[in-house]
This record gives sequence, C-alpha cells and structure tokens, in this order.
Amino acid sequence: MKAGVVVFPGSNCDRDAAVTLQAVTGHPAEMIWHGDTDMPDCDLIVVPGGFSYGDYLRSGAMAAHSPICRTIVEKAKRGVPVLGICNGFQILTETGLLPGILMRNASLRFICKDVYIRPERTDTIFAAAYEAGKAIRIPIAHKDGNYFADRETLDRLDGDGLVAFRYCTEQGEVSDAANPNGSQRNIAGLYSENGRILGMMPHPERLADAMLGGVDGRPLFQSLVNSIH
Amino acid sequence: MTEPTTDRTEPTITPETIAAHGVKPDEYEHLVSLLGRTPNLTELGIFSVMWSEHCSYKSSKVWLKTLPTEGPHVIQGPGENAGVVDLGDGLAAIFKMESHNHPSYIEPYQGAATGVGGIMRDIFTMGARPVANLNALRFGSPHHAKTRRLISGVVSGIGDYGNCIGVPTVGGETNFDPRYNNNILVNAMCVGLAPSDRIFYSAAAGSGNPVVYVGSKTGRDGIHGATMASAEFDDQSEEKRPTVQVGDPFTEKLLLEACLELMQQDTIIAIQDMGAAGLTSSSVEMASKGGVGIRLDLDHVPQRESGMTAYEMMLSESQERMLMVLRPGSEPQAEAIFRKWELDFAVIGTTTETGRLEIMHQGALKADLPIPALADEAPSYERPYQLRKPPAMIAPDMVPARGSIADTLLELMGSPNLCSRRWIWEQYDHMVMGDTVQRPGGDAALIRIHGTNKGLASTCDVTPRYCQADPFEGGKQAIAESWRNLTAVGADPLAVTDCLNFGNPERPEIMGEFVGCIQGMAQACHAFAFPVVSGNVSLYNETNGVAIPPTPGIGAIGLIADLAQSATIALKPDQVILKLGKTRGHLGQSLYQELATGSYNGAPPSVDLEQEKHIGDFVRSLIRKDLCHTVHDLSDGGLLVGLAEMALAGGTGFTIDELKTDLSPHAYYFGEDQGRYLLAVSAENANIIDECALAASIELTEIARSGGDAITLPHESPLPLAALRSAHEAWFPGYFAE
Amino acid sequence: MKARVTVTLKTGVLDPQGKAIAHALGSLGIDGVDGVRQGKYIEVELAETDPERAKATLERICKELLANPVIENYRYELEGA
Amino acid sequence: MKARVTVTLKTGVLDPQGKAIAHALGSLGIDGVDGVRQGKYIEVELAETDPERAKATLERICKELLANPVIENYRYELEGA
Ligand SMILES: Nc1ncnc2c1ncn2[C@@H]1O[C@H](COP(=O)(O)OP(=O)(O)O)[C@@H](O)[C@H]1O
Ligand SMILES: [Mg+2]
Repeated sequence: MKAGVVVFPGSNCDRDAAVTLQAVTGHPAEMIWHGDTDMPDCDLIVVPGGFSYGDYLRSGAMAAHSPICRTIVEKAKRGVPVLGICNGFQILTETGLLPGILMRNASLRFICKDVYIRPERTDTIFAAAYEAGKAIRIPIAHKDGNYFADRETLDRLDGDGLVAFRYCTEQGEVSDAANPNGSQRNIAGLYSENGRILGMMPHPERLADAMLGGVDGRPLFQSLVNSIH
Repeated sequence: MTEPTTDRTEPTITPETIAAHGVKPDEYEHLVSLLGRTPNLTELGIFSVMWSEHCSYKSSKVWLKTLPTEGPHVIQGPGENAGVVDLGDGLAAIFKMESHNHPSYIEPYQGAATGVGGIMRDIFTMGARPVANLNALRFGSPHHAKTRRLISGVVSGIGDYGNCIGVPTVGGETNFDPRYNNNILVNAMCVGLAPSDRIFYSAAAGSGNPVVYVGSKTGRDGIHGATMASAEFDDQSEEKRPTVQVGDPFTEKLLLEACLELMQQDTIIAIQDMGAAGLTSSSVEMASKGGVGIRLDLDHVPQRESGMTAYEMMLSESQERMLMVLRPGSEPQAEAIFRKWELDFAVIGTTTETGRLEIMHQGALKADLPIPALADEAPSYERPYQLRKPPAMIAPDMVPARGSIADTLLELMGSPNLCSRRWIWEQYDHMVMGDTVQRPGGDAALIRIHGTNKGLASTCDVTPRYCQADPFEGGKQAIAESWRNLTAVGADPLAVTDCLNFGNPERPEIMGEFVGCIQGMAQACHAFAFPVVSGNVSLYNETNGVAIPPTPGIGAIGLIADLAQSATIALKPDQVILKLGKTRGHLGQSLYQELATGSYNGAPPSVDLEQEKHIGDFVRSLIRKDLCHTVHDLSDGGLLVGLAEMALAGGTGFTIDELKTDLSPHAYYFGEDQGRYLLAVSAENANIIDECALAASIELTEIARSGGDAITLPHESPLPLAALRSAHEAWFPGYFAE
Repeated sequence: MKARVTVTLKTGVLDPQGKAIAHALGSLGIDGVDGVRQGKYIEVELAETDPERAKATLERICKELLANPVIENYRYELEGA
Repeated sequence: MKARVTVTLKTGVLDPQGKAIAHALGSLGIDGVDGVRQGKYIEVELAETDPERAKATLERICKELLANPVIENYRYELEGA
C-alpha cells in the first residue's frame, strides 16, 4: 500500500502519521506538499493532524480552500481512500467531503488525553481489524472536536451507518460521561457514503507503538493494508 | 561636548528622556564618555536596551561567572542562545529556560504564549528541532482575586502556542504562594535536538556579507511604555502603545521549518533570533561576538505599519523574526526557501570592518555607535549584598501532630500545592511528535530520541520556600532535586539551565538572596559534575517593595542509553517497597508544617551532597541492572505523599505493617528530608538490592508492600485509593468550576 | 471601502463560548444577564470603490470563507454605502 | 435589553488571524483585499431595562471580562437605547 501524507503549512502530525504508516505498511509514505496541485498516485491519502494555517478563523477552513484540497476532493470522488485525522477531519468537513462541523470543545479547553472509542462497524476498509463492539483506547488532542450537525443529518448518519466511532467508556458504553468534548451523539469519527473516506478526531497514529503506551491505533492501519494491499 | 555626528533632527535629550529610558545619570555620563559625544534619541534608545538589566546582566554577571559551566560533554556553555551538550552518536541537545513574568501578569494569554515562542526560537536558531517544552509556573494565593484568570490565561497561552507548533509540552511545575500575588512567574523551557556537527552560532564574521531579516514583519510591538514618554513620539496616536506582544504560533512554525531547511545547506555564517530588543540586540550581539561591524538600512526592513521611525524599528519586539549573516551569493537560494514557507525575507544590511553599528534610514545616518560600548563595555555592578542568617533547625516534635495520618494525607494530596496538575497538562499536547515515553505526572518527563532507543529526560525544579528561609540551602536543594528527578527515571544527569527570578537587586537583602542561591547552586553543581550551560535572570520581581520569594528555577536534562532501562513511579501489585536514604523527620519549611501551624518556619532541610550523589548513583545502577523499574524520589510532602503518588499512578494500594522508626509518625511520614528514594521491586530483587545497599553503606529500609486498592497504615482505617484519587484530582477542576 | 462583517451562530446551535462568558459573569458577581452569544467580527478593507461590486465580493468572501453555513449566519455593512 | 459588544485589537497590535484570512482570500482568487482585522462580537441579553444602569453593567462586563484593555478596545450598542 502506498500512502501519501498531505503537508499543509501548520500540519504537525505529518511525521507521526508517516512513521506509523511506514511501520505498518513497510513502505515510506509519500509526503505531499500542499502547494503542489498534482499529486502522486497513492492508494491512500492521509490528511494529518496539526494546525493548518494556524487554525485561525475556524479549524480547517483555510486549508480546505488550498489548491491541494481540490485534488483531494477529486481523487476522493474517484474512490481513492482518504483518512483525515484530527485537523484532517476538520479539513474534510470544511471541504464538504464529510457533513457537519467540529466546533470548540464544550469545556473550551484543549484536551490531550487517552479516551475510549467504539468502532460502530467493522465491515469497512478502515475498521476490519477491530473487534465489533469492543472499545479501544486512543489519544485525543484537540480544542475543536465538538461534532455538530443538524438533526436531520445526524439521523441520516445513524440511519446509513456512517458513524465510524463513538466516544464510550472502557466497557464500550456510549454515555455523556464518556464524551470528552460535547460531540453530538458521541461522534468521534465518520465515514463518507461510499465508506472510502474516514474522518476522526482521535489519533490512531499516536498509539501504534508499545513504547508509547499502547497499540490500539494499529489495527486501523492494518485494516487498510489488508484491504488495499 | 561634541555634538552627535548622526541625525540631529531627532528630539533633544533631556534628563527626563534619560530617566524615562531607565538610564541612570552616572550611566549616561559613562555613555557620553565612551561615545565622545552626546547620543541622539535613537542612539539613546539603543543604549538603554543594551544596557538594561535584561540584556546586559549588569547586576548578575559577576555572580553568574562563579557557576561551573564546563564538562566533558559540554559543547557550548552560557553565552549563546542556548546551551549545547553532546548526547553521543552524532547528536546534541540544545536547551534553555527563560522568564516571561511581567508580560504574563499583564496579559496572561499572550504573555505566556510569546514566552514559549521566544524560548523555542532560542533553540531552533542554533539548528535544533525543539522536541520538548516545559514550564515552571508560580501563582499567588488561589484566594487572590486575580489568580483564577491568570492561571487559565497562562495555561491556555502556553498550550495554544506549543500545541499549534506541534512540540509536546511534557513537564513543568506549578506552585502557589501569596508572595506571587502581584508578580507571577512564568518560566518556559525548551529542549531541542541537533546533529552535533551542525550547530549554528551567533558570531558574525567577515566584511561585506549580507545581513538578512526573515520571519514576520516589524510593527510597533512592545516598544517600552517608558521609552515612549517623549512627546515627540506620541503625537499621532491617542492610544498608549501596548507593551505586550501578540504571538503568532503559525508563523513560528513556518519560521522553524524554513530555518531548519536552510540549515541543511552551507549558507549561514551566523544566526540570531530577535528576542527582547529585537533588531538592536540581535545585530549588536552578532557583531560583538564576531568582532565586526554592522550597517543596517532600515528602509529594507519588512514593516507592518507605516511611518515607523528608526527608533521604533530598532526597539520593536515584534515576535517570530530572525536575523542572519549569509555567505555572499547564497541569498537567492535562501530566499527561495523562505518564500516557499510564505515568510518575509529581506537583505537589510552588511557586515563591515568598522566595528560600529551604523543605522541608515531614509538616507540619514540615524545611529553610529561603537559595538564594544554597547556590549562588552556595558555596565557591570558588584552590588552590595547582605547574606541572610539561616533560621534555627526545628526539632520534629516542635511541630504538632494533627490527628489521623490518613486524613492528613488526604488533605495534603488535595491541597493546591500537592494536588494533581492534570487539569494543566491535559491542556498541553504532550504526545505530538510521537516520542513521548513518559507523559506528565512522573518525576521527569521522558521522550525517546527520534529513531533511536535512547531517552532524553527533562525536569524543572526549585522549592522557593526553602530558598526564602535559607538561600544557600535552597539553591543547593534546587539543583539536587532536579538531579534526583532525572536519576529517578534512570537518566544520567547531563546539564542544567536556570531561570533566576528575584526581587530588586539594588536592595542588599535581595542581592544577598541572589548570591546565596548562586553559591548553593554552584556547590551542588560541582558536587554532581552537573554544569550550567544556559540560563536567564529576571530581577525586579516586586510590587510596592514586596519581593517574590527567591526563585532560582532549575531546568535539567539527562540521558538514558537504553529505554528498556528506565523507571516510572507507577506502583504494581505484589511489590516490596524500599526506602533509600536517611529519614530524620525534618519538618521545618515542610508542607505539613504549613498545614499544621499555618506558616513555614525554621531551617529548610539541608542536602548532604556527598550522600545525595552516592545514593543517586546507586539507584541508577539498580535501574541499569534491571533490578528495579519503579522509582520515585521524595520531595514536597515527604514519604507518605511519595508513596501515595506511586499508588495513584499505578492504581495499586499498599500496606505499612509497622513503623520502623523512633520518630513520631507525623515526622516520619511527612518530613521532607532530602536525598531519599522509594523503590518498588519483587521480593527476590529486594534481597539482592538489600545486599548491594549494605555493600555500599546505604541506609535501606523495607517499609511497605503493594497490593489492594487502599492505603493501609498501622492504627488507621484503610484509605481507599478511590477517595484519595478524587481528593487529588478534584482541586483544579473544582477551583475552575466555582 | 471598509466592510464590517458579523458572523453569528444560528439559533439552535449550542454556543459553549457564550455559555462560559455567562458563567464567568456570574462568578464576577454580575447578575441580571439572561444570555450571551459569541460571534466573530471581521473588518475587511476592500480596494473596490463601487458599492455593488464590493457587495458581490463580500458575499463571496462570507460564503466561501468567513462563515460556515452549517452553523453560522453572516451580515455585513459597507462603510459609506 | 439586548447589547451588542464588539471587541477589536488596538491599532498596531498584530492580528495573526486577520493576516491569515487575508492570505486565504488571496488563494481563493479574491483580489483587492487590502487588509483584514478580526475581532469578537458578543450579544448580551440584560435583564435591566434602564439604559443608564445597563450601560454601567456593560462597562463592567467589557472591562473585566470581554476585553483586555492592554491590547483590545471595545464598543457596544444597546438595542433601543
Ligand atoms: N505547569 C506544568 N506543566 C506541565 N506539567 C506539569 C506542570 N506542573 C506540574 N507538572 C507535572 O506534574 C508532575 C508533578 O510535578 P511536581 O510535583 O513538581 O514533581 P516533582 O516534585 O517530582 O518535581 C510532574 O510530572 C510535572 O512535570
Ligand atoms: Mg520528583
């Protein structure tokens, strides 16, 4: 699997993503500079975390208007898998590839800690290696992770099974107490309609190395390798 | 008196202008004699900042020289943007700590944010990628009206800046004391990594080499209020100019990447970030260190505002800027890199042979000053000082026992000075860069050196109440505690940076605190072969004649050759808990004493440096031999607090069957004797360690066994960990929910 | 021409910032505040001098960048228009 | 009474947000923008009905919470006052 990692001015988890991709796929990831409009052929496009354009105005808003995003949207529409992590998720919602928006955390504070999320489906290219219904421990690190969409959209997301992950307790129970940022319906990650795009606030790339305290993020990348080769 | 040869159209200098610039009459006389003429206003402005305490270290210089600064692994000691130590395998660590106290009090969010930005520039200006940030914070009483807003502003300012740049904030310390009510301290530390053969320095060289400005545009930021007092400069603006800068972490991130990219090439002769006194101090320092002159043409400086004068540009403290001297001819390739990162790039001058700083603006020579007068010949004072007579020792039993030990523990662990700092460090991205091995909450932060199996440990320490009672012992203790914290995770302590925060040095008793602390630090650094390689001094931290407690903040780093041989504080079940070092029940200046009596009294615990080193080396050797992976050093709060912290970290309780001591229980549990560690090991390893300790003549006591989910002490009902945890975790969130 | 753009949250969208301000006012001892909503205020200096063309540009700016239609409304006024 | 508060950065104070917006507009192909400054906009619903007293409260709110006078200015208007 050949993965490309997009680098915006202000991306800062680009290296972390590349390190984990290399560890799981065995191949170095291609770093894609935001200013370049043509993108090398990749089996997976990763839009990494960070603070593209400082996240000024709104998280992801400026990056969504950069030339490279036009290319990403085009490729995504042709079915190239896209994984947006944290700021990457925010950018994907701002481009319209995923619905809704990530607002300021309910606490108004940046939160960096491990939380539990529950894969809602395991029949996708991103989650096949997870166990259905079993919570995984994963770090979050964001100030704007509070997922919002209108009720209609939320119902559609639920109805079509497009919610990828929900914040939950260690036991896998979805509850208010387990919701770190006020996200509606505890949404931590979303799929596009065709299931080829995943946007998520938690950082799977950060917990894929036992030395750093856990490997629950690794199956996500393993799933991609298995289904994409 | 000769008239200036420079621009005479500037406002005339009056005694008031001189005073408004903070230049003392005798300093002005000295200045005039060095120049051989009177300065114009721009020149006075330049002198005033170069001769300020902040840039010249005029009160502290003579004393800083007494600190040990050398060691076999020191590549660069004090005098550069940051200190550099060799880590082996072609890598060097570059690190420094700096204060941003006053701005953080006035505008906590921006003040703290720009403090973090400033210290990171010091690091990457030398060629290092910042890999860890730490911060030492001192606030006033939690009950003080301002404290809540100050904490939340400072913490989010630090967080937002570091988080945005993507450098993990991995550690620090936080204290409360009413003596910081009107003078909070915000000290930021940054550690970076660089190839040891590609370190960049600030000494300019050659003549005719281009002087290049990169980064953000220059605005009228931070031009000191006092220096704006001259009416001539104030007329167009009805608003008093803010003296606080706004940080732009996004631009700093671009500047970081662009600088590191340029540093891959062989084009930089010298580089210096623009910190305090921006263009002035960066150009003067580069010229001074290289023994050359510099000529700047300010018309080429990228400007954010129109109509800026030479005075304003030279004194502006706009953030996120750098000055470089490049090899001639390399400008186009350098420019391409900065343009790629969408940053300003401008050639604004050249190096010269004149040894002078020449400032041109709109065709006029605005300043023409001999570089040595600005730098090496700046004033230096041997200020009178009065050493404090240390208070008498307080015997353990002079501090009253206060009922249940478990209740006291609960109260201490839930108090502002000992409670969990999670509320703070969860606002910091402490994991970005993918190498954080030990997250905040342990003795020292531990990151992996990227791409290797080596670890870099870092810590911030000082106990101001000890320094207040006895500056000498307090200075010693600060160094010892940082050395101990590094040791506790298994690291070889390497070197120290300091941030010396004190009151007004013109008062002999304050100068005495400064001297005492330095002497104590120096003695400890010698004992541990633990050199000071960088640092910062912040004086005049006082309001209405009330000074802060002497606060010589220590930042230190250490190296772990193999991360498999490191330790954490997390207790595991079925371990034997050993205590190393002597317990005398020292309660003077302890947190227990404050709880029991309402005040701090008597002598602080003293550090036996020889013993400290002996025990520390021993602990490290056990970690190296895989005999032990759970270690915690004892400091604030004493033995029982240390045990409780281990229990909470590991989610495992412990039981003490009987007290092996002649001391009364409160002195045994809460005394703050120095040079002690707790180790938790298997029963089998306990026996081996026991023998090793005997051979090394180190006092070792088996004090407890781990297991269960409560803390069980003799003659006390068990204290459930859950209750302890909620007390420990509740204080900060509760304080901010009010 | 100078334009002043105000971006506000749509009714029904929760406003944590506004809520926090209201809460902080309480602890400052300021009573009688029934609700607080926070938005953004942006001043844009346009080279354009023709009000109609300036308006067209502003519409684009607001729609494409300054406001996110999922949660926000915008309004603007042109100085001297 | 409803009050509309606008908090802006003082002239000369760096506005990274405004700078970034201006830059983004450039890459959107929107030319002719000479400068952008971002501020805050806050709506406060006051129980008070007397304009003078409402003003006094607003002053306090702005000074003590909404704006830091070191770097920011504020202004407000009271609806119907
Ligand atoms: N301002 C802060 N920022 C980040 N971490 C902090 C801060 N204050 C305290 N910590 C962390 O909390 C833990 C406890 O701090 P402290 O009690 O000062 O430790 P010690 O007594 O071992 O020096 C440490 O891991 C420290 O790094
Ligand atoms: Mg410690």
